[in-house]
Amino acid sequence: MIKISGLEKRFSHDFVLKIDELNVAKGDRVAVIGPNGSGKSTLLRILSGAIKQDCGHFSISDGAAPGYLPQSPYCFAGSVEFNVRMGLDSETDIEKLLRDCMLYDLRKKKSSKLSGGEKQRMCFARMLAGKYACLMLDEPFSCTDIETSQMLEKVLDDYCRENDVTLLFSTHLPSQAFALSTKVLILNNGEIAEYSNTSSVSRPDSEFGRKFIDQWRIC
Amino acid sequence: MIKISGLEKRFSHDFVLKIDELNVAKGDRVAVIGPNGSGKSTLLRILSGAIKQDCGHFSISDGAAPGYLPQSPYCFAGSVEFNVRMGLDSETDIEKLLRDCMLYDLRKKKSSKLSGGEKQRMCFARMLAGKYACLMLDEPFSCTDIETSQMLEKVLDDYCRENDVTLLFSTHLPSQAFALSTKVLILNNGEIAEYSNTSSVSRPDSEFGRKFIDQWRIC
Amino acid sequence: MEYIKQAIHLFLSGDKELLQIVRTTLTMSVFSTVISSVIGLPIGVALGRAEFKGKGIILRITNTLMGLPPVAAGLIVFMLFRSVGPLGSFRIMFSVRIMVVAQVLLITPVIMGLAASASNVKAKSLTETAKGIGIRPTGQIYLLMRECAPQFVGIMLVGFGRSIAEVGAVSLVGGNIQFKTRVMTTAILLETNKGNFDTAIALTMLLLLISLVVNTLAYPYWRK
Amino acid sequence: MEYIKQAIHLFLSGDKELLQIVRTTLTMSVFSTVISSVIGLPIGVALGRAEFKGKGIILRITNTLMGLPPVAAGLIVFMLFRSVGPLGSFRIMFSVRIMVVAQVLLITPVIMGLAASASNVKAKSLTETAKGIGIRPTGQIYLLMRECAPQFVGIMLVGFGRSIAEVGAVSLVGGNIQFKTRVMTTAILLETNKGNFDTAIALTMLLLLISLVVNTLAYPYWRK
Amino acid sequence: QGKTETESKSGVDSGEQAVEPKKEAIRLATTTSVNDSGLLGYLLPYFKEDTGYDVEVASAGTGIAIGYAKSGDADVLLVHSKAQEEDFIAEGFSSTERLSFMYNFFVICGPSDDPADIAEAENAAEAFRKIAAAGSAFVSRGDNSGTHDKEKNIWESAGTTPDKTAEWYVSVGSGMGDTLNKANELKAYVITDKATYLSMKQSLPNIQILKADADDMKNTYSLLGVNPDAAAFEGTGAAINSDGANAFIEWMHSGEAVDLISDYGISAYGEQLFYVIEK
Ligand SMILES: Nc1ncnc2c1ncn2[C@@H]1O[C@H](COP(=O)(O)OP(=O)(O)OP(=O)(O)O)[C@@H](O)[C@H]1O
Ligand SMILES: Nc1ncnc2c1ncn2[C@@H]1O[C@H](COP(=O)(O)OP(=O)(O)OP(=O)(O)O)[C@@H](O)[C@H]1O
Ligand SMILES: [Mg+2]
Ligand SMILES: [Mg+2]
Repeated sequence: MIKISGLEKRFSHDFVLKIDELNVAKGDRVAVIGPNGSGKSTLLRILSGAIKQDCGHFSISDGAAPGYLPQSPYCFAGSVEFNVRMGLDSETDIEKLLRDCMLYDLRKKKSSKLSGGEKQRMCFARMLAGKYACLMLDEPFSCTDIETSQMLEKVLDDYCRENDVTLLFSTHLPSQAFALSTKVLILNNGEIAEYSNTSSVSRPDSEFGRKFIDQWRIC
Repeated sequence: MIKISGLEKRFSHDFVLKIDELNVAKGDRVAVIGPNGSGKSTLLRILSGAIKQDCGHFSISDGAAPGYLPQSPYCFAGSVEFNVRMGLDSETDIEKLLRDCMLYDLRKKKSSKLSGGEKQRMCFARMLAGKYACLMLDEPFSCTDIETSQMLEKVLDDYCRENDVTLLFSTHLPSQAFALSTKVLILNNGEIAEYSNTSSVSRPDSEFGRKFIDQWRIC
Repeated sequence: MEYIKQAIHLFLSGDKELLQIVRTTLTMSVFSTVISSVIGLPIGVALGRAEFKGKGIILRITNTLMGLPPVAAGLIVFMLFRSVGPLGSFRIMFSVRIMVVAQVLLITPVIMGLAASASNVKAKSLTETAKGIGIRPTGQIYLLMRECAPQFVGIMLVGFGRSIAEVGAVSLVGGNIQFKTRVMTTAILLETNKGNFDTAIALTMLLLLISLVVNTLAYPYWRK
Repeated sequence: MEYIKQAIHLFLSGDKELLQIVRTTLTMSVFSTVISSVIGLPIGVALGRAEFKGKGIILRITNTLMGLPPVAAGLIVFMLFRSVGPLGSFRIMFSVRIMVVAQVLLITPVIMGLAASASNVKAKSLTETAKGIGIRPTGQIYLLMRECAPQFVGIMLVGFGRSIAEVGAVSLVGGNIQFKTRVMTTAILLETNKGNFDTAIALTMLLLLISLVVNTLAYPYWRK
Repeated sequence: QGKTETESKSGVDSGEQAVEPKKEAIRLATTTSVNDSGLLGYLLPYFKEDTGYDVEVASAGTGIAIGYAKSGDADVLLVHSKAQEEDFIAEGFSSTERLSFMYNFFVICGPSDDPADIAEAENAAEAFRKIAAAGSAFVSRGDNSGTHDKEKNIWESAGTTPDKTAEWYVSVGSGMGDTLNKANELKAYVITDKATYLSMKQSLPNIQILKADADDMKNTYSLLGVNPDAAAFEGTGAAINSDGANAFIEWMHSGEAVDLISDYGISAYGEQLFYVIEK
C-alpha cells in the first residue's frame, strides 16, 4: 500500500507537483493519466526514488524498493538477452519471459540495433524479469504496435495477478488505461483532478476531469 | 513525387527491407503503418538520406532534401526557442509557430528539462519551422496527449496544405493514420503488404493487410 | 602542509624573478591551450562525427602523437627554428613564442583525440536530426561542438594541465633562460638538479595552487 | 622519411642495448597504464555518476593533479622511496618498479578525470534505469563502466601515451642507468644533450612507431 | 665513437653469469658532464673484468647526484665541484678524504669571429673581463654544477660580477651538453670541460675553442666513497655497499686505470683528455 501526504516538488517556479493526500491499496492498478507536463513522470520518479520531493512524504508499505521503468529507459550495450538478464530475479524463467514478450528471436541482437518498439519491449521484459510488490511504469507501451501492446498488457496482467502487485502506470491511450487499471488518477498541472475507480470514472467530479474523459470518449 | 524502385536494405541477415516499386504523388500524405520492426523507420531513414540503401534507387522530384524527423530526435542543449530556431526558414513566423504548438510559455525553458511530450512537441515545431516540399515524420505524436495530438495534427494539416507538401509519416494509432493521410502504406517484415487510398483501405488485398486493419477496427 | 605554507610565502615575498616565472608560465600555458583548442577542437569534432575511409588512420596517428615525447617535440621545433634550420629566419629561438609553438605541437593531438572521442557519443543521433532539418555539415559541427561544450572545458583543462606541467620541450626550445624564458617547471627541474629539493617542492606546490585556481575558475563551465 | 628508415634500421640492427631499452620502455608503460587504469577508471566512473557534496572539490583536485609536473612527481616519489626516506625499506630506487610508481602517480589523475568526464554523459539516465530494476550502486558502476568501455580504451591510450612520453619523473627515480632503467625517452634526452640530434630523432621515430603499433592493436576495441 | 665502447661492454656483460656468488652492484652517482664525456662507458667493462663488480651509473645534475648519495642510494660519488664536495664531507657523508684523482681542462668556446677578442687574453679571468666589457653574449650553466662553480670562481678572480638580468648574460640552468647546444645557437661564449666539447664538436658548428690551457682552468674530479655510518643513515634502510665502493676507488687508482684514463680520447680526438693525479 502506498500512502502519500503533503508531497510537493517544484521545478524552478513554473511547475509544482502538489499531492495533499493519496492512498493506493495493495493490488490496486492505477492508470496515471493527464496531459503532457501534468506531472505523471514526476510523480512516478518521486515514488520510485529517482528524484527527491521538496517536502511532504510517502511510504510504500512493502518496504522493498518498487520496480520502475522510466519514460525513456536506458538500453545497456549488449544483447537483448543480456539486457533482460540484468533485471533478473533468480527464479524467473527467462526463456518463457523472452517468448512471452516476443523477444526470443531477437535475444542475440544488440540492443542498439533494435527498432523503437522492439527496444520498448525489451525494457518492459527486463522490468518483469524481477519480482516486485510494487511497479511504476512510465508510458510502457507508447511505441509498440497494437497487437504487441495487447499481448504485453496480458503479460503484465498475469504478472500483477501472480505477485499481487500494486501497479502505477502512465499512458496517453484510453484503451490501455481502461483495460489495465482498477483505478484512474487524472493529473492536471501537478494536481489531482480525479482519483476514482475505473468503472466509475465516467462521472468525474472536477470540470477538468469531465473534459478530459469526454475527449477520450470521442477518440 | 517520390519514385522508388528495387530498393533493398539488409541488416545482418535477419531483416530485409525490400520495396520493388512505390510511387507517391505530389501532395499525397502517406501513413506508413505496420507492426514493430516492419521497417517503417528504415524506409523513412533511407528516403531522407540518413542511411544508404544496399541496392535499388529512389528519386524525390522536388530535388531539395526532404525534411525528416527521426523517431527519437535529438534535442539540442539550450532553450526551446533555440531549438525551434535551428530549423528556421527566414520567412517563418516563429512566434505564431510557438503558439500553435503550445510552446510559447515554454520557449525559455531548457530542452533538457521538458517532459516527454513537451520534447516531442518541440521537435515537431522545429521541423515545421523550415519549409519543405517533402516531409518524413517518424511517429511524431507517440508521446503527446490526445488534445495536443489533435492540435498538432491540425497544424501539420495546415502546413501541408499551404506548402503542397508530400508527407510520409509513421504511426501506431489508427485515429492518426486515418485522420491525416490520403494513402496508407502497410509494411510487414520489410515488404509492402498494402498500399492504397485511405478511403478504400478497409478492403486490403493481402491477408496480412486485412488482419492488420481488422485489428485496428476493433480498437 | 609545511610546503604549501612555504609556497604561499614564496609567492607573497614578491621576488621579482619568481613573478616573472609565474607570469611566463601562465602566458605560455594559456596561449598554447587556447591555440591548441582552436585548432584541435573543431578538427576533433569533425573527425568524431564523420564516417570516411582513412578516419581510422587519422585517429590512430593522432593517438600516436599523444605519445610524442616532449623532448622530441622540442627537438623537432628546435631543428626547424634554429638559426640554420628551415624556419630559422623567424628568429624566435629561446623566446616564449617558440615555447608556445612546441607546446601546441604537443597538446593539439591530445585535444583533438579527446574531442573526437567526446563528440563521437552524441554525433550519430545529432547528425541525423540536424540533417533532417536541413542543417549543413558546418552547422552540424557547430551544433555538436555546442553539445560538447562542457566536456570541452574538461578537455581544455587536460591540455592546460599538460602544458603547465611540461618541461622537456620548453627547456629545449625556450632555453630556460633566467629572467626571460624560465617557467615554473624548468625552475623546478633546475632546483632539483641543484639538489634544492625543498625549494623544488615549494615551487611545485605553488604550481599546483595556480593550477587549482585555474581549475576552480573553469569549474562552473565544466559542470554546467 | 629518412629518419623513419633510420629508425627501422636501428631497431632491426638488433643492438642488445636498444632491445633492452625498448623492452624496459614497454614494460614500464604497460604496467603503469594498467595499474593506473585499474585504480583510476572505477574511481573516475564512481565520481562521474555520484552526486555528493565534495564531488566538485575532488574533481578539481584531480584536474589539478593532471598538471603535476613529472619532475615534481619524480621528486616526491624519490623523497619517499630513497633509502633514508619513509618508504626506503622497499629498496626499489633505480628500478623499473619505482618508475612505475612515479608514472602511476602521474597518470592516475589523468585517467580518473577523463573517466569521470566520459561516464558523466550517460550516468544519469543509466542510473535511473538500473536503479529501477533493483541494481545496486556497485552494479550500476559496473554497468556504466561497460557502457564506457570503448571510450576507456581511448582513455587508456591517452595514459599510455603520457607514460611512454614521460621523461622527468622516470629519469629522476630510475636514474637512467644503462642496461637497467634506461628507457627510450631518457635515451632521447641523453642523445639530445650529447648533441646527437640525428640519433635522438631516430629514437623518437622508433618510439612513435611502437606507439603506433600499440594504438593500432587497440583500435578495434576503441571504435567497436 | 660511443658505439664501440657500448659494444665492448655488452660483450663483457654477456660473458658473465653463474660465476661464484654474484657481487652486489656498485651504485655510482655522477654528474651528466662526466657521463656525457663517455669516460665511464670506456672504463667500466675493464673494471668489471678485473673485479666482477657491476657498476650502475646514475647520472644527473650535480645536486641530484649528491642528493642520491645523501639519501643512501649511491655507494660512490664522482663529481667535480669543490664547494659541494666539502659540504658533503663536513656533513659526515664521506668515508674518504676528498680524493682529487684526476683532472682535465676547462676551455672557453665562442663564435669564430671572437667579438670580445678573448683569444689574446692571458687567462680565463681576463677573458671573462673582456667578454663583460664587450657585452658579448655569454651562456652560463646556472645550475650550481661543478662547471658553474668554476665559472663563478673565475668571475670572482676577474673582479666583476655579471648582472644576471643583463641581455648578454644568459643563464640557462641546464646540463653541459644542453648548454653547449644553446651557446652554439646563440653564437655565444661558454665555459665547458674539454671532453664534453670534443665529444659534441660536430654538432656545434657555430662555436670553437678560443681559450684553453690557462692555469686557472683546471677541472678537478674527485671520487668520494659514501660513509655507511653517516649519522643521517642511522635507523633508516640505507645499505651502503662499502666493499664495492672501496674496490672501485682502489681500482681507479691502480696502474691499469691510470693507463686507461691517460689513453682515453687519444684514438677518438687525437689528444689526451684526462690526467690522473699521482698520489
Ligand atoms: N542498425 C541496425 N542493425 C541491425 N538491424 C537493424 C538496424 N536497424 C534496424 N534493424 C532491424 O530492422 C528491423 C526494422 O527496423 P525499423 O526501425 O525500420 O522498424 P520500425 O518499423 O520502425 O519499428 P518500430 O515500430 O518499432 O519503430 C527491425 O527488426 C530492427 O531490429
Ligand atoms: N528537471 C526539470 N527541471 C525543470 N522542469 C522540469 C524538470 N522535469 C520536468 N519538468 C517540468 O515539469 C512538468 C511535469 O513534467 P513531467 O515529466 O512530470 O510531465 P508528464 O506528465 O510526464 O508529461 P508527458 O506526458 O509529456 O510525459 C513539465 O512541465 C516539465 O517541463
Ligand atoms: Mg512523462
Ligand atoms: Mg520505427
